[in-house]
Amino acid sequence: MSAKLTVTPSPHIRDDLDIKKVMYAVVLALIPSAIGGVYFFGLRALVIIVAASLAAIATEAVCQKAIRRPVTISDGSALITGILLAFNLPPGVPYWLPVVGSVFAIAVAKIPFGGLGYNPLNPALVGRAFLLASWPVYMTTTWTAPSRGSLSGISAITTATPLGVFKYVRHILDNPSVGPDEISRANSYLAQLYSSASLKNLFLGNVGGCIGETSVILLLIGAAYLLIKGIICWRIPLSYIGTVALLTWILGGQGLFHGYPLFHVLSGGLVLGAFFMATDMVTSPVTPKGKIIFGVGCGILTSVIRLYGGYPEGVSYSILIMNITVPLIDRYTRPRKLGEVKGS
Amino acid sequence: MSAAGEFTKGFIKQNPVFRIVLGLCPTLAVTTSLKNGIGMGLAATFVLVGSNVIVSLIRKAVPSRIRIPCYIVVIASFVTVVDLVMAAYTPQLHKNLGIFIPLIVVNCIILGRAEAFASKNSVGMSFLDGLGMGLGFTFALAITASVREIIGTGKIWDLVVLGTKYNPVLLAVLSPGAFITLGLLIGLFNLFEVRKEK
Amino acid sequence: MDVGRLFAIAIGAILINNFVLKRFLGLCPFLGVSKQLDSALGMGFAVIFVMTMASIVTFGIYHYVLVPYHIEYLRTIAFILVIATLVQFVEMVIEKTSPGLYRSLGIYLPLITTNCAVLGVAVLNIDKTYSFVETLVHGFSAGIGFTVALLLMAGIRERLELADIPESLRGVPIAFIVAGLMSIAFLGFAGLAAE
Amino acid sequence: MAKTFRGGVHPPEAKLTASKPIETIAQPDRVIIPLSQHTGAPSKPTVKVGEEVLIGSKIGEAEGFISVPTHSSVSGKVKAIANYPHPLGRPMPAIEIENDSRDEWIDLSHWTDLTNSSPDEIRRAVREAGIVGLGGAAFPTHVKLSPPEGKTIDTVILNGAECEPYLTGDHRLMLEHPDEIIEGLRVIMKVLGAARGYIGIERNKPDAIDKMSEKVEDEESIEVVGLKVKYPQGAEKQLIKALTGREVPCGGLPMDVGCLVQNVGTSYAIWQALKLGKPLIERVVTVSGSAVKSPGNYMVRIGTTFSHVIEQAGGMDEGCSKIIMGGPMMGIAQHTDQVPVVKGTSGMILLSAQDVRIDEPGPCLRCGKCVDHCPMRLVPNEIARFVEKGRIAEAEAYGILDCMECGVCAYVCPSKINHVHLFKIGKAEIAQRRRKEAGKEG
Amino acid sequence: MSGVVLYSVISLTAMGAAFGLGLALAARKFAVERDERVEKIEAMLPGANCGGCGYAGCIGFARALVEGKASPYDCAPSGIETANAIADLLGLQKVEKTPRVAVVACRGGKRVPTKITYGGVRTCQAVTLLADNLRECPYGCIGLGSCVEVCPFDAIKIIDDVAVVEDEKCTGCGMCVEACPKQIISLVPKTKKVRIACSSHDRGKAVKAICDVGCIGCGLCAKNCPVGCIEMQDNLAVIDYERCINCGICAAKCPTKSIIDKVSHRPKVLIDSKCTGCGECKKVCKFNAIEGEPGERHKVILEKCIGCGLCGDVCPEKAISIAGALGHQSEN
Repeated sequence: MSAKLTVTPSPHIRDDLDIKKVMYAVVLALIPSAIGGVYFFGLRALVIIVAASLAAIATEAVCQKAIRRPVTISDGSALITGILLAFNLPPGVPYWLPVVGSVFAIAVAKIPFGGLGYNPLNPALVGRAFLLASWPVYMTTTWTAPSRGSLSGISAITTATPLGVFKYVRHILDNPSVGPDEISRANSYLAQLYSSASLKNLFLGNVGGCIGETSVILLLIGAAYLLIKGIICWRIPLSYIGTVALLTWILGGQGLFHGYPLFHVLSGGLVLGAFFMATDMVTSPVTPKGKIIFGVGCGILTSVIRLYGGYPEGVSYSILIMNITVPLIDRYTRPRKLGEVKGS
Repeated sequence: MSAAGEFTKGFIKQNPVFRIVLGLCPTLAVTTSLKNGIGMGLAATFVLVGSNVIVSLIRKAVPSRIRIPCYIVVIASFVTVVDLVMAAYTPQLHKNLGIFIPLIVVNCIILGRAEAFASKNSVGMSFLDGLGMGLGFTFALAITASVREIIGTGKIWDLVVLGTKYNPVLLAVLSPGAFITLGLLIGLFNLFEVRKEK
Repeated sequence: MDVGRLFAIAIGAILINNFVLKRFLGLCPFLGVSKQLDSALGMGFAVIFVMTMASIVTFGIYHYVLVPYHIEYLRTIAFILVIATLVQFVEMVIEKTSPGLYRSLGIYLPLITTNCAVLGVAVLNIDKTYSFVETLVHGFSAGIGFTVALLLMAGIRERLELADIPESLRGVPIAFIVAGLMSIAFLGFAGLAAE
Repeated sequence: MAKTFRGGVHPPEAKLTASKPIETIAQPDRVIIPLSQHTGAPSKPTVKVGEEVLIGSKIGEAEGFISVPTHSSVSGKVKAIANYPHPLGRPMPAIEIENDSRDEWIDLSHWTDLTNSSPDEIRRAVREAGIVGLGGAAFPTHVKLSPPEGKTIDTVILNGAECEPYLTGDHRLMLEHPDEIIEGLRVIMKVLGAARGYIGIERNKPDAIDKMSEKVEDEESIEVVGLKVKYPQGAEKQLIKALTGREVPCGGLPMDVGCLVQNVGTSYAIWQALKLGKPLIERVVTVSGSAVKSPGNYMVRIGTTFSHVIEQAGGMDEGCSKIIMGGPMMGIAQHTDQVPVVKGTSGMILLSAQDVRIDEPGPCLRCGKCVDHCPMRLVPNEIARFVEKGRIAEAEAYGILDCMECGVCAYVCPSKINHVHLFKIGKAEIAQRRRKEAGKEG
Repeated sequence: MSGVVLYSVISLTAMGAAFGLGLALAARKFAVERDERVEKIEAMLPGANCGGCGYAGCIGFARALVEGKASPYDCAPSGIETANAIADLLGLQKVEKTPRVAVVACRGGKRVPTKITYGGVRTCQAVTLLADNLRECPYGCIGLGSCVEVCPFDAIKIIDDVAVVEDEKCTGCGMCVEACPKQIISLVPKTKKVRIACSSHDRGKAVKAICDVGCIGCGLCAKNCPVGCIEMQDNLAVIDYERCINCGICAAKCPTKSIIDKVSHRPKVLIDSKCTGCGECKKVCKFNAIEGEPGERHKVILEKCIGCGLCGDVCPEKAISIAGALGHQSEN
């Protein structure tokens, strides 16, 4: 025997999938929506995506150098954070905003915890929440209409996103003191929002909104790829979207069971959040049961914020709040071991 | 330790906020502006000095079993004085600090110094300890408040420092900003400590 | 009595104006006892209990002793006396009657005296001119809010024990950053229920 | 749907040698027979240096109930009794015998068929023949055949799943010796008074399923069941779950749910011992992998060094950089080819350098793949982390002792974390702690 | 106004009195005994929480002490004074105990060729579970620092792939002894500076083939030991540290330097005027370093004396001293 034998623990064969492949598969899955974003909102969207991504990667490199750790920007996780943050920004924000958001996301929500794998909250969402809290004006008023449509997806309104319109309508209908004119106008808005033309626009992405969240079809293409590759599993997205559908059906209208769930599922950042952010491995539960609880929790919070909260959209906050509960969920949903007798 | 040492230790080496990590509630709550921070710090310093002196005076007279309630009563009295004085002379500051003035009573620093230092040391030393710790606390509040005020509003003490074009990071003066700023500041303090040891 | 208002008070104290994450009350125990989930649970229950009790008792003292004699300015001294006594009394009772409970819960009781959340809730009750029932609800919800934050924090910190945190951030600094991030997330509850 | 359990993975099967009949290889010049080839106490040497022995001579006596005797696999002279490299990693006591190549057996002319004798006699004979589980764990078979008072076993399962990639020894044995294997099963069932017998075979061996089914066509009590092709289908608890739906309780044994699992090879060995009186001195070894010249299934005498076996299989490629005893999922990487074949050696996998990777473990992404695939339904990522941080008590609370080290978690892990190694460390530490505590009390 | 003051005083006094009285009653009713000694002892202990005593940290040890389950001398880092003080507090008998340090019996490390390419978890225990050792020597230090990990005092370092203990920092708590899977670390009296630095039981030839600082079992040390405290056990020299006198002859004789002599400088023996010339010292000296006629004051040949101090032990007149005493004499 010439060379030294290699001794490693079993197993001696391993699955092909590694960290980089996982991360770049997610990046790949986001590309259709990125292209869609550029198509709908112009080159501005591209600049924002690139700026956020570069800032995230650079921040990670600088921080890791500063704390004297190996620089791991090639694993692709910072890139994902950058892209997702950009996806969650209105297309009209000033260009420095995504950069500041990415810096905060990486430097505060990721590196202090030891980098990839240890951050308790999704960095991209922390970045977005930080921007929303710091510069609410930019984050809530810089919407742009898509290249071939109106901001709300219906021709009558050009001043608000679909969920913004919904919030307004709900506000009117909940206030009996407003005049009958207002009420009838609100009702007509609602009818238009729920019309098939509006739903089609929502599905294709021909509405106003954050850069990466509008086109459901493009998001689903990416999601399907990840599901097939086994990188995400159906539990979180399905329970999340299902819960939102159920709750908005029950509570979303005037009186119980008068809501219109399809509108809520297609609008806002729900599909983006459910498939790409709630499923973030690091910040979601590992147990099968836990994933469902997590999804349901996100769904409840999103519905509650949309219907009763101070914001028109609640996806990012819901996921962030549920992120915090993940350690507890994991702890109390450990699967029953094979042969374990419950209660013993 | 020398008298000077008792006085200065509170600034860096045993800074109540950054090193011993006590008295955090007001540190976070009132540091939205330098004014508030210093106001709070001085109020706490007054209580700290006063209670330290009194506790040191009565340290031999009080049976050990009931010493804590006694100390608390002493502290609470000083707090009440501060509360009333501030309400009369600096009503705006009193309003800004709000609930945190009565809460000086339960600030761990004050009871902590009474228990750990004043109950064992002479009046003079206790006075210096209280003053040093109080000013150290004020110092910490001032730093935290400056950072938050500058980042969060672009101003300090109503003075525009970052130019009119600066888009203030509102988060810094909101509650999350308080936690994160203080966390990073303590981390920075630790970092210097670690580097110094090496 | 307006149930909606009570609900709003409860939601406010637990979520929107969470005692720890928004009002910065009770931070010392929040940082001190959140290293392990089990002790966090014990502390949480103790705080809920003491906060509710303290709300009730201070309400009585204030409205039936201090107000009639126009000595409201004594409330700080009176309240802190009440709380200190209450805590010590509860501690003694538990230690004697239930050693098991004392071992798991009693050790946190002395910490509560200096928990500014307890005095805070008492003072807030007065400042907000709550009625007795509102006081009760507010005290109880504030305790729940504290416990929720404490438990979530403990869960995360248990996980962080296993993480690779840079040396200078270990311990208190990283706990603060977590609290900050939690606080950011809790911003999502803003506007949920108007008080 | 083929019967199976929840969890598991399907690694590339790589059954290169499935169509290669079992060949007997040339005898080695010497054998090194370790005294510890089974779970339990090592046997005690009964021969002295210089003594002449025959094939089947007892050279080591069992020490205690959970132990079996050791037999010579060649005829010749005892050369030394000393520490030799052992496939488990540490040098261990073994008997080296120089082969005189006369190939002379002990006298078996008066042997009478024992397959119909009393259960006690059968148990004794199985023990005397040194038979242990040949699937890999090498647990003494007579112990399994002796359930304690109060435990009844109604179901005997023959394990022909052979779910490890590469390995084909059991597959070939089923094709070439079906009658003997089934006869062995009947004996086991009779000893235990079990009414039901299953032979579980993965669906990727249709020829073996056909052959065995054909042989038991007329028997009502024995059934051949095709199993889903999934690793670890052949693990005891998973096999029982798949075939009977019963769950062996945590920390318990198959007998707790009235089951007994034996490898098909063991059944064959039992038949040989009872019918012919032959102790366990040889076994089928699959030699396979990218770095062996002619992969195949070989009948190998216990104690033959790996290097000799490999030489007989055409030798290894220049670039061989890993030798695994057993399958690639649970097998043990060897640091030398001078280790002997032992009773638990089901295969030798030789891998060339391009197939051998040393992955730097990355941070756990908490992707949950290990949790999804763990056949014991544990939370491997958490347990591994606990061990890494020295928090053994928590690892125990999370069920580290229920882990069977099947390697599924590490196989699927995108971060390439060495779960199995960490679990071994954790278990070793728990064992050490328990010993220490026992010592303190005693 | 005076009413307010009056009410304040009255109400506060009343409240104070009521609460005080209530608490006093409650204290009597709910009295529970506590042991203050635990706190006191905990304050005396070093607080390293090293676990060397086998209890859960210093507080656990303090409890065990009060309950009589442990001895103060079980705490190695405490040092003899602290242990005695605790023994005083608990009214226990004081025990003299010599401080000990951990010694790694291997100097191999990088000198020994590696056996395998290793790709598992990087701790010593992990290696032993897979392949016994990374290097050819089955007995030697693995060098992945499991001892370094557990040392609460930062007293062990891995230098050139072998563990090295810093005597000054080591407290003899024994954590490393437990942690080492090769069991090559042992506790040796701190005063014993001449130590075996190999654990190999292999034959000389096998050792020589892989390690140039391994014990080859030649036995020269045992033959030359003036007090006969070295014994060859299974091809390895073993020093009986109780009897060793730090003379360092073995280290000087060892052909492979597998015995190390950490005595920094060896003083010479002085014979003073109390000498009666009995000749006992001359008889016992292994180095023929003492000369003199019977009945006359003897002299030390400084070039030959190695400062072993054997003569001092036998001198009936106590006329022999060692400058800068070390070794066995310094103990008494």
